[in-house]
Amino acid sequence: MKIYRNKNKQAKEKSAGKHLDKDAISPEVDENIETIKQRLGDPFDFMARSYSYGKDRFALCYIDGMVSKDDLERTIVYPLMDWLRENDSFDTIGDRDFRQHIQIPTKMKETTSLSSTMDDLLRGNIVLFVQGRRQAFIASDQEWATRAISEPESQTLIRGPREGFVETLSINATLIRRRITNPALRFKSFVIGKVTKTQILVTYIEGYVNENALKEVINRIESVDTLEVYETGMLEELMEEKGYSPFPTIQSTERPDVVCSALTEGKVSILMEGTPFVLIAPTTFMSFFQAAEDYYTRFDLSTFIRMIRFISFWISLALPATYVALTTFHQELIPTNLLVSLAAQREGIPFPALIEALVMEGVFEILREAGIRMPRQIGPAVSIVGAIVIGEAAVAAGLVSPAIVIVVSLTAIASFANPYYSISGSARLLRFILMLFAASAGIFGMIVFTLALFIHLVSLKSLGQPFLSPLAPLSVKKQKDAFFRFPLWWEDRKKKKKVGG
Amino acid sequence: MQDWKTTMKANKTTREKIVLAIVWGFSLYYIIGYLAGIDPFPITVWLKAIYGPIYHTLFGG
Amino acid sequence: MKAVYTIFIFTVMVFTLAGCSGRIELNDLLLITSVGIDKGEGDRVKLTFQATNPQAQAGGQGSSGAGGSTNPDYTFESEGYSVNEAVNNARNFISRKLFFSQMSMLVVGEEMAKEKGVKEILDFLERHYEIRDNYFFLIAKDSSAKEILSTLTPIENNSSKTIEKLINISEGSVGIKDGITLENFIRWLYGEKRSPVALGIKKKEKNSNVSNFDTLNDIDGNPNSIQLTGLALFNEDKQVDWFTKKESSAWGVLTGRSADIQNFTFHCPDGDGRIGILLKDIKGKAVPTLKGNQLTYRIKMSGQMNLQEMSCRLKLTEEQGANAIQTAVSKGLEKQLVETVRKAQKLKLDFFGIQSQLFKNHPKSWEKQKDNWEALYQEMKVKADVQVYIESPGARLENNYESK
Amino acid sequence: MNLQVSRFQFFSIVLNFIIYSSILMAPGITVINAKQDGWLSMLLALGVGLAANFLYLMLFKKHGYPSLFELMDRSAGKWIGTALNIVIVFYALHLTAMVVRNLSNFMITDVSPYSSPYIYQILILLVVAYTSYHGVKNLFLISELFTPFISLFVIGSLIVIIKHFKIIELKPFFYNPPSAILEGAYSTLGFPFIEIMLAGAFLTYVKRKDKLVSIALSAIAIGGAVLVITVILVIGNDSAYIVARESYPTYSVMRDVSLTTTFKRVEIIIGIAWIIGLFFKISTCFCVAMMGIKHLSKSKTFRGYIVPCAILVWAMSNGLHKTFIDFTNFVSMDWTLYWFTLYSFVIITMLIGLARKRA
Repeated sequence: MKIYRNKNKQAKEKSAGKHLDKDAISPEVDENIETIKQRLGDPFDFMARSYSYGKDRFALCYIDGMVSKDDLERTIVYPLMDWLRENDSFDTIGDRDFRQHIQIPTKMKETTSLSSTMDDLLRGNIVLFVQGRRQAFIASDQEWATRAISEPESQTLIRGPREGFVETLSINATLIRRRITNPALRFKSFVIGKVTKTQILVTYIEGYVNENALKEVINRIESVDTLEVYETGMLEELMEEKGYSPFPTIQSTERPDVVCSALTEGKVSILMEGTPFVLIAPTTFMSFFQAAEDYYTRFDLSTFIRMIRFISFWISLALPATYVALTTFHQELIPTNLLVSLAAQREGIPFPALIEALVMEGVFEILREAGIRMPRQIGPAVSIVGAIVIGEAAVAAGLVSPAIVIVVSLTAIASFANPYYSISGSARLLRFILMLFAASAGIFGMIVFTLALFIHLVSLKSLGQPFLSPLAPLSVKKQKDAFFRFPLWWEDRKKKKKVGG
Repeated sequence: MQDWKTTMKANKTTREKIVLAIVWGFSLYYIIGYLAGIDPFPITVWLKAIYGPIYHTLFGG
Repeated sequence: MKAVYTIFIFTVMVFTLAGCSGRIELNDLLLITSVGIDKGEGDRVKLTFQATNPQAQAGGQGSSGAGGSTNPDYTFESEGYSVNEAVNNARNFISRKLFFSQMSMLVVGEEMAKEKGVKEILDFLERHYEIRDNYFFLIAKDSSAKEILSTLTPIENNSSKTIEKLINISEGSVGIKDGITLENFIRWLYGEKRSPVALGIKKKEKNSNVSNFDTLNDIDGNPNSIQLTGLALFNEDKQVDWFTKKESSAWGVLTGRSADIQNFTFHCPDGDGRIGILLKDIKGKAVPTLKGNQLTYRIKMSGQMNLQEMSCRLKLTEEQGANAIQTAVSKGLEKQLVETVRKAQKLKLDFFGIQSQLFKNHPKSWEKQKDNWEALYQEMKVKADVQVYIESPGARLENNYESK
Repeated sequence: MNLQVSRFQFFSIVLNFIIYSSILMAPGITVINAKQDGWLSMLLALGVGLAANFLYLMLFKKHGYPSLFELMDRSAGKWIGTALNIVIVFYALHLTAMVVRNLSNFMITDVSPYSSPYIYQILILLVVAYTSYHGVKNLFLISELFTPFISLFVIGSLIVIIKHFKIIELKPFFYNPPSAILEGAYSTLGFPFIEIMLAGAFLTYVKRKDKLVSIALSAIAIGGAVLVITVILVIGNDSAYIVARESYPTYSVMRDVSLTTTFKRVEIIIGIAWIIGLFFKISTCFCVAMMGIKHLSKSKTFRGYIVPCAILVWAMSNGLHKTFIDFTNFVSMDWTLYWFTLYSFVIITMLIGLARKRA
């Protein structure tokens, strides 16, 4: 990676000197094509077709596979040929006529810079060079193989739209446009990544957006200095506050409806070419527990389910630690009958409870990772082995007690009960640290860790907005959508100007 | 607006240095005394000597 | 950033140096479910620990297989000149750490309670951090604590669990709510200057030897049973006498610790039939009043009853019949209460907290008469007024013995 | 660091400070002297404490809510002011050390006696250092966040013990001589009610200053009321005699509660609430000390002083008292007078400052 970067730098420095005069477009069509070919290193998929009519020539350049070839002839070549047939020569016509005529195909722009021509070419546009002209005409007719819009796999629901974002930026923008048909919806385009030159869109609703957050987002995007981005996850990491935190301070989603709801709340979202995951910022801790479906089902049920999510987050964070603390420090807190059966289960187990818990949690994490990475065909094999290893065999062999199996599986189930994968990842990570604290000072250690965790959380900021927002600093007004989901008719969900976050 | 990724580090003034030295000095003096098993700053004894008699005159016993 | 590293280094230090102190694994613990204390040889005390046998409790799961073939519990004996010493001696032959938190009762042998008193036991148990003060305090009647604890009882297999359930669930015929805990005992003895009482427990058949697991295969459950008896009465910390079961339940009614539901049986007002009732919600006051030199104990109670059985010649369908039963029951109860107080007076011991009630309600007049307590108590008049109403005659109104 | 604190955050800090200082010990301390009239002592202490704090806060208001340390400098002149500030810083550190000791005492007497007290002291000091490293603002934020939860814990605990409450245990009312009641009140007066004057250091940072006096006083009053109720309930549950025997009577009372046969270990709830509450108290005192040192050194941040002070607090918490008994006796006999001295000094200084202002 490093070598590559250095090489790149050298190459850039070398070419920098000659850059200015080379950027001009030559009136000779073939010369232009040659230059581009040379600069791109004569790629196999670079297509250049020249057409002559008498001494008039024009040429189309495009990258194979990024352009709709069917339309190419119909929209650009035929009209131009027709026109030439009628008018003899390009020379005889005024500029205006030419441009009007050439509007026939899809949207078109013109440029005099060769390098921007090349950028457009690489983004899947068609470049038209005309003999004797120092401009290039760029028609955008991108079409390449994309995934069809399908149900998002990371955030599924029972009731609600089934559409998810895809890897194509323009389609994603359309998905948002279709939900918010408001002239105030804004898309601001940026290009980041020195090498990848990835296009991103900052989306917000003018007049509703939290201006500070917007300013902050743009400021941070502009100051991102990186060579490559392929996924919003990378951008997220580059944009977050400094300092180390296991918690994500920028939310990501695959669902257009979630993005739209965030936009109306005054938040900013960032779309990127090549990934279905869209960033939402600023975000709060609470919003990681709010699924889109909460607003599509009845409020009482949603509130209940939201409570379940909070509880399961806590379980997935603290249950193994609680088990360790209770069984090794605070046996007096366990009811007698339970203690007797726990003690009976622990008979003959060679490991201390901490090691037992750590090993089993570790095994589970391995299984989970294997389950995600493995080829689909091996799936049943892994699940059988996993079930036998952490379920039956380990207990029967007397390696671990049945109680810890229950604890681990409850933890595992609880960690899946969250609409956002990123926040349950935090719980996964912190669980192990919490277990160490529990094993060194019992419940006291857990309390100390929890305090430290919350101090960290209250000091976290998401784009300058407090991360634990409706709770600390406390805002009674915003409580209606924090722990509870109050009925929508209680008060119109007024999206005030400064709500974001 | 650029400060979200930079840390501010100011140089210490003389006054700060003196206070810091006193704080560290007292802290180390106390902890070494404590670890060595002597009471390096017997504030409890002094306070008892001062307030004990007052308490007993107030409430007897 | 420097501070972050400092914190990190400190954390590592904490985990490595001081960490894990006070930690103990479950399989290093021996759960003590009850402790028995008897008089040992000479000056010594003999402690009996009943501990769960974790291997057996696994019940079906694990290698031991059939859950009925091993003892659910073990008892250990250990002697010493003080309780602490005896516990320490036990550490010499018990391989695990004795764990007292889950202890549910303390049983003291009658001999010990009568001759040596329980004072020195109490201090150890109270000071011990693991031991809660709210476990039951029992005196083993006519036997040693060891005998009670090493009895394999039917149904529960385990004497301490049996006793716990006897007190909590079936409440026995003694009918005392929540039993009597050590904390109650201490409070009465030291806090209120009241003569304490403790629950009594005894074997159903005195001479049966049932500490072998095989006896549980005998269908005859009686020989291994243990049963609640009347309360043990203490003077200071030494046991002096026993209440009968009737007196015990009267004590419960008088001190407001009576169970919600109690069974009573009384004689018919005329003839030799019997009335069996279920007494519910007996509530009221037993208040001592002091007028000059005359102490009066006024008992005013009211309650509901359900008729359980009746073999009197009374017609329940008529009002007189119902009234007659009510009076009979009320009078019977009154008599029972009065007799109980009389017995206490005879023993010159105040089991009802009369002194502390006097002090709390009439501190001034009590101050004057305090030194004269013994005489006052001897002369105390007892006035009982009990009203019991029939709530339900049971599922049947008429009875088989009605005089036609 | 532009510190701004909302009124509710200030309220929550004061409330936590008052309640958790002595919710576990208050019944024991008052009952030793005042027997079943312990609650009366508590009430008296609350009354006196409210009056004392009213005076203190009014003087603050008259001065226009400056920072405590600046106020000392301004009122008593540079030299005496600096001396007074050093004394205040020492008081704060001393209090921190005492509370840390109290916490570890509790852990090793009632929770796990085989463990070393050091681990509890070091762990709590680590988290306190971490808090102060993140700044006072976050202390207030986390207090705001946790207050509802731990308040629920306390209320729940109190409700649980109501069931066995017997009024007769409180009788005879007003039986004990006034001197005994006064003595009981004396012990708890310093304990939370005069110590709370340290929170005055934060007054200047509260965003909206109107009604600030009444907010602070109501926090003290509510906290005190909770303590009075606790004392009443605990005595009514366990009788004065048993309460006086215990080191942490509230915890013991909770220990004996069983809601149902399986759920009988409810004391952990009050234990957790208490540990979290004490964390707030320790952090508050520690931050006040830090702010004092920051003022003395005129630096922008106090981060450099956290580590030495934390080490000092740890050593002090172990070094000040050799034994548990010494600690308890000192707290019940000398502590209030000790704090009253500081209180009088500060009040006198503030009065002098007022007089100077007028002149």
